[in-house]
Amino acid sequence: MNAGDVDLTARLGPLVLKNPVATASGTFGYGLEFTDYVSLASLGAITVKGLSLRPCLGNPPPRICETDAGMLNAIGLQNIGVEAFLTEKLPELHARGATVIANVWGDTEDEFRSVVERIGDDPRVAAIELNVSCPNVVKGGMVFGNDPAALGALVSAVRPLARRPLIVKLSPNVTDIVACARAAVDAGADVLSLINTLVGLAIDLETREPKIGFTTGGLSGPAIRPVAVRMVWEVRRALPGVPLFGIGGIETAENVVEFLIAGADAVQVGTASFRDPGLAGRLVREVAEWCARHGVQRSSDLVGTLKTRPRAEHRYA
Amino acid sequence: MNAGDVDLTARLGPLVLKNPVATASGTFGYGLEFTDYVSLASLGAITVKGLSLRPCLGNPPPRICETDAGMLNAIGLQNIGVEAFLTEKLPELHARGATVIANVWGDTEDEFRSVVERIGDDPRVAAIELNVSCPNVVKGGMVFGNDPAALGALVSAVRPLARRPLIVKLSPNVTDIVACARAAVDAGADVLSLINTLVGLAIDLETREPKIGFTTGGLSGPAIRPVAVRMVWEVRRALPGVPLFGIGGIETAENVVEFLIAGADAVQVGTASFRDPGLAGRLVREVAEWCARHGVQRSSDLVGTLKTRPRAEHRYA
Amino acid sequence: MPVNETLRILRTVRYDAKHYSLFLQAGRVGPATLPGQFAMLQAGDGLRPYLRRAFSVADVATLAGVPCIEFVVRVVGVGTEALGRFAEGTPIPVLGPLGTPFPIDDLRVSDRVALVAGGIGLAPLVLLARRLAERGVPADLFYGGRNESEVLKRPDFERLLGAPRCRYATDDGSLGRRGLVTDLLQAALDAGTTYRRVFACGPQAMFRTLAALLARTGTDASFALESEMACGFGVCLGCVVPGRDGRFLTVCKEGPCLPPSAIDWGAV
Amino acid sequence: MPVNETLRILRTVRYDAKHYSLFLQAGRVGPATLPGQFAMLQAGDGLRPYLRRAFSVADVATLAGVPCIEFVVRVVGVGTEALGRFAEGTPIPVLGPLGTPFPIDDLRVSDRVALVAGGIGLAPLVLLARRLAERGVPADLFYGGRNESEVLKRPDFERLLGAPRCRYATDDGSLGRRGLVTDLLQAALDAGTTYRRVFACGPQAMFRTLAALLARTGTDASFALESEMACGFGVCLGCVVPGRDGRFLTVCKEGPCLPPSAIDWGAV
Ligand SMILES: Cc1cc2nc3c(=O)[nH]c(=O)nc-3n(C[C@H](O)[C@H](O)[C@H](O)COP(=O)(O)OP(=O)(O)OC[C@H]3O[C@@H](n4cnc5c(N)ncnc54)[C@H](O)[C@@H]3O)c2cc1C
Ligand SMILES: Cc1cc2nc3c(=O)[nH]c(=O)nc-3n(C[C@H](O)[C@H](O)[C@H](O)COP(=O)(O)OP(=O)(O)OC[C@H]3O[C@@H](n4cnc5c(N)ncnc54)[C@H](O)[C@@H]3O)c2cc1C
Ligand SMILES: Cc1cc2nc3c(=O)[nH]c(=O)nc-3n(C[C@H](O)[C@H](O)[C@H](O)COP(=O)(O)O)c2cc1C
Ligand SMILES: Cc1cc2nc3c(=O)[nH]c(=O)nc-3n(C[C@H](O)[C@H](O)[C@H](O)COP(=O)(O)O)c2cc1C
Ligand code: FES
Ligand code: FES
Repeated sequence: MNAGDVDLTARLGPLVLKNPVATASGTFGYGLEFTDYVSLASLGAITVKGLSLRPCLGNPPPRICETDAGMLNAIGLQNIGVEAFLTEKLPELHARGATVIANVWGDTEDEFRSVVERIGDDPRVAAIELNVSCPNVVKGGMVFGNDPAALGALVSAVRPLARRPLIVKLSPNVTDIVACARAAVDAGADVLSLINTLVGLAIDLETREPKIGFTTGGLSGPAIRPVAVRMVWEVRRALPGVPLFGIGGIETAENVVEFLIAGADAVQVGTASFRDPGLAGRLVREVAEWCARHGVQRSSDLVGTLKTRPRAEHRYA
Repeated sequence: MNAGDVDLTARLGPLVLKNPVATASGTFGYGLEFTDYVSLASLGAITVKGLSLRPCLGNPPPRICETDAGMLNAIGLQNIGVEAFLTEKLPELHARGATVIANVWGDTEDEFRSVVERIGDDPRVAAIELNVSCPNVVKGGMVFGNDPAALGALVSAVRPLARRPLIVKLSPNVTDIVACARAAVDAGADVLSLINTLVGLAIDLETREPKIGFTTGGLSGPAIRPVAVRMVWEVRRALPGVPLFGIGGIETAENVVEFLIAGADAVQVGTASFRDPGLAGRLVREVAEWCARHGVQRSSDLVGTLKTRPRAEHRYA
Repeated sequence: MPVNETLRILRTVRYDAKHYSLFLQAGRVGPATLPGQFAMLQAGDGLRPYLRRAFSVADVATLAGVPCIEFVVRVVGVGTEALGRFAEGTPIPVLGPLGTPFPIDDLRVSDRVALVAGGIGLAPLVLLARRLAERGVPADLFYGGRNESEVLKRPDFERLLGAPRCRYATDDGSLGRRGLVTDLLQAALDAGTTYRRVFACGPQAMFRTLAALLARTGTDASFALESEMACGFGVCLGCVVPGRDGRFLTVCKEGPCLPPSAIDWGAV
Repeated sequence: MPVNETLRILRTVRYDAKHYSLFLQAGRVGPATLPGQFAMLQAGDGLRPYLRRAFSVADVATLAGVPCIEFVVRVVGVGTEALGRFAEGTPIPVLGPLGTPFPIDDLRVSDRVALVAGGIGLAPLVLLARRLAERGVPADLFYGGRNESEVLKRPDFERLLGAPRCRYATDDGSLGRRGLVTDLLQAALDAGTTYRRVFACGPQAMFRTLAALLARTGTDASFALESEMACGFGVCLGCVVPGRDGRFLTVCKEGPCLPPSAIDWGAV
């Protein structure tokens, strides 16, 4: 089989992507910064930086630091605002053939509703992704993301206004990811994205200050991949019919395949795009090659095929 | 100042250690396996493999796999049982001058109580550490560790029987680590250890099976350090009087100092002892050297000295 | 238009235990680079360092006839350590040229400018000196370092600018004047020299003093700033400095070369 | 008593793209090693690979007069890849010798033993062949590989054991018989040869076939097993195989050399 013969289509409920390799919010700018390195049209989708109703200035620096096999960030959701995005960025994204996911957030339920309303049924937006899980805000996301009831309430409030497919992006900083997933789905989410960053802290020993101005930051990169794969698998097992984006530490085609087998219908490449801005484009080809090498005709045939063994209870001597 | 002049004493409530570098349960065997590489008496403490009432056989292999900057394990708490430990291992540990922490677990509250009772007031055991957080069991630990109420009930049940200082080791797989910490302390824990492993999954793409026989495993190593440091800081801030062991991805003296600054009174070295069995002993010296270089007379002066800045709310343009 | 390419190491020249020059094939990055721009270099394919590191393009020249880019590096951590240990021929992923260069297009031979370097801040000034020399714009160098051996690439500066135009300050007085580089510039200004523009690169403390000094004299300036970077091309928003207008400026895109007047030094 | 020391690379000899021998200074590990024991090697100080990797000590000898330990390595992933790329002189942290060796103390010159190697499983058999030869115990080698070029260290085996005692099987018939190494042994047993003990190292499938074969003939045996290891010295309990008695055996401490009868092959 040739890589060209592999059907890469990824179906996530109402959202159909040409392939399962998308990019993650906050790691791909507004997409247009990447046109030198990758053809936007070749990607499954691009998710843009989290948009709020008004332009947001973000947190005072330092905002990022490297950690082992990853990084911490507390950008504070700096963005140009939904209005500027729709008028200044979206037309060119559309012209370039990009499948655009608009990641959105608010400090309050009202703000969430207003951003979603502003996008309306704009067909140039393939889907809306609610970021209920950004850990870098004082009020806002955190409150919704880590409590199934609050999360359900938020999604219920937004759902009627969302006239595009609705993705809810979950926080991994919870005891029970399945409860959060269920709350979001019961409230009307079409697709779930998991995971956002884990909350972490790193300290500058000389100043005894956090390396991140906000004190804590979101941990991303290869370090978190096993946690992300586990959560995708847990949600897939509990809610087999729910379409999922897998996110967390993806760097290689093998990583993409691992998420698909765990139960993700598609993935989003995050931090690794900083290391190599051309990565996502290359992964599309490499996933096809992996499938061809392994005789997999449709990449969607991989989804959720993890074979688990029964778990034994403790045996004593 | 010379390294020899630094006072390394670590005071954790009723538990006083000669220095803040201990070893973590499950990564240091029963201690005696390390005598070729480190003088046990030179360490702050050694924590032995989790002991149960009866010898436990553990999980079928594969039990471990490497991940980026860490590893997954699901040993299934294989151990020789508390009886064999007390009669076959403890005498030699004691003769060698080791400060011994007995990590214990049970499938039920009754089993927890019985192990703790069996240890009684044996003065050769410096402290008892309850593992309420091992994620690799079907019943048992998990249930207690991730729910503050269940955790509090367990600690309350065990506390009256514990005649040695009582440490409770917390699971990081929770939404609110402070709630768990508070429940344990309210129920009578003298000291808290944090963190145990994060639950993760890694997949063998060729077989489409989990790389770990138990499906999921506990993620340890440098990958989890930022999460551990954050949780230590959160608990320290919320419960400033509670003595803490910091655990998670410690490899260098700088890592030890980072945990101390975040709020740990002492640390436990885990997975890194597999990489280098002599590490913990070297860290004792290197922490002293770090303190000397930085004019820190007592390593305990570092504890909880993180200087945080006020967190700003979102500012909009 | 930045290029994402892999360039081989042509040579590594060590100055001392902490400093070296790294010569890479010029690739497409070299010819496209303007003074003050930088590149993101990946040191190895491992996890430590994980992210690319930012380095000013110090010079674009030839090495034994082969077109090359030069980086001058101070070892401060894993990335700068690793980059200095690679063998000749090792392929290094390079993304560049990046960022806003020093503004020099409007300068004429009748203008006189100052180059102010503190420590490793010399790096972007070599290529700047070269371009100014090519265009005949007279430039005075003020270069401060800890001691004589930490003053790097002196022959290049003196060849490009003329030795009399190069003044040095060292902490221990081992070269030039004992003291700070900003004292040197102050002295020159006090002596009545006026500069059409001051180009500077160095540590935070130097920038602060210099910003105050230049604000007083109303001298136009461009500072090549640094900050921790994850991407280098404006998408992570990690590298920002607080601007005068309350907004944050990306050092990688709006900078690294920024007028000091654009920055809120009180908030840095 | 294992030693935790750092030994320098003396030489790396490549056989083909996937196989090489790594010669380290013997240190204190070398002289202490018995056949069948292994060492844990750290490949670099980075995070990938993170844990040490286990390798049988293939031989303890001298290289240009310098005492050395030899490892024969097949490249399968990051660790084996990295170890093969280091320059001569690179210091490698080594923990060893580890584990239970092949049982040979009771063997006499009147005994005859068999060495069975599958693929990279040749590694521990070289030192074994050397010690057996030193003690005059006659040993037949049965060695199976994919093709001739994957049959490694043939000259060593033939010098130590005598060429006529060395029999080969390859998948493609390019050396010796076409087929499996277990077929070779089967043929020898069928021809009436009896062995006091069979020493074997190879892939899981070979072990399984061999275990069944030897159980049928009631032949005593010792298998040098492999499994994923985190520590190598009995503390992580990660490397276990299911034992006949329902317990789990640590491959690193109770093994790697174990009698096949101790293992529950149905549960492996
Ligand atoms: C636009 C730009 C141009 C630069 N040009 C050069 C150059 O020409 N030559 C040169 O030697 N260095 C230059 N730097 C600095 C260089 O990027 C850092 O020294 C390097 O990233 C440190 O990497 P590391 O892995 O060795 O150290 P790390 O282990 O990452 O860090 C070690 C220490 O350096 C600090 N640090 C890390 N990154 C930076 C940074 N970007 N700026 C300031 N401090 C930092 C860290 O906070 C830490 O305290 C430049 C930086 C920028 C942003
Ligand atoms: C006691 C013992 C002795 C050994 N002796 C030798 C030897 O002399 N020469 C040699 O080339 N190899 C030997 N091995 C195997 C060697 O340890 C592995 O090939 C090595 O760990 C793989 O590391 P890696 O980083 O290259 O691959 P990884 O990226 O870690 O793994 C690549 C693949 O190899 C598998 N693998 C990893 N470790 C092992 C293992 N220990 N056994 C089997 N499969 C594994 C993984 O599951 C994965 O599928 C020995 C193993 C043991 C336990
Ligand atoms: C610098 C940075 C900024 C981010 N900003 C956002 C954001 O605005 N909205 C959001 O939903 N997720 C954001 N994320 C989270 C990522 O989309 C992704 O979920 C996370 O980084 C895990 O994936 P990774 O390990 O591949 O990076 C951000 C991550 C990083 C590193
Ligand atoms: C192989 C292995 C076995 C472990 N067994 C136990 C155990 O029996 N009881 C326990 O409380 N923690 C156990 N742990 C958790 C460690 O004690 C420690 O909390 C965790 O590994 C994080 O620290 P690290 O990153 O330094 O390894 C085990 C960890 C590993 C890697
Ligand atoms: S470094 Fe990423 S925006 Fe500047
Ligand atoms: S490898 Fe750790 S016990 Fe065997």
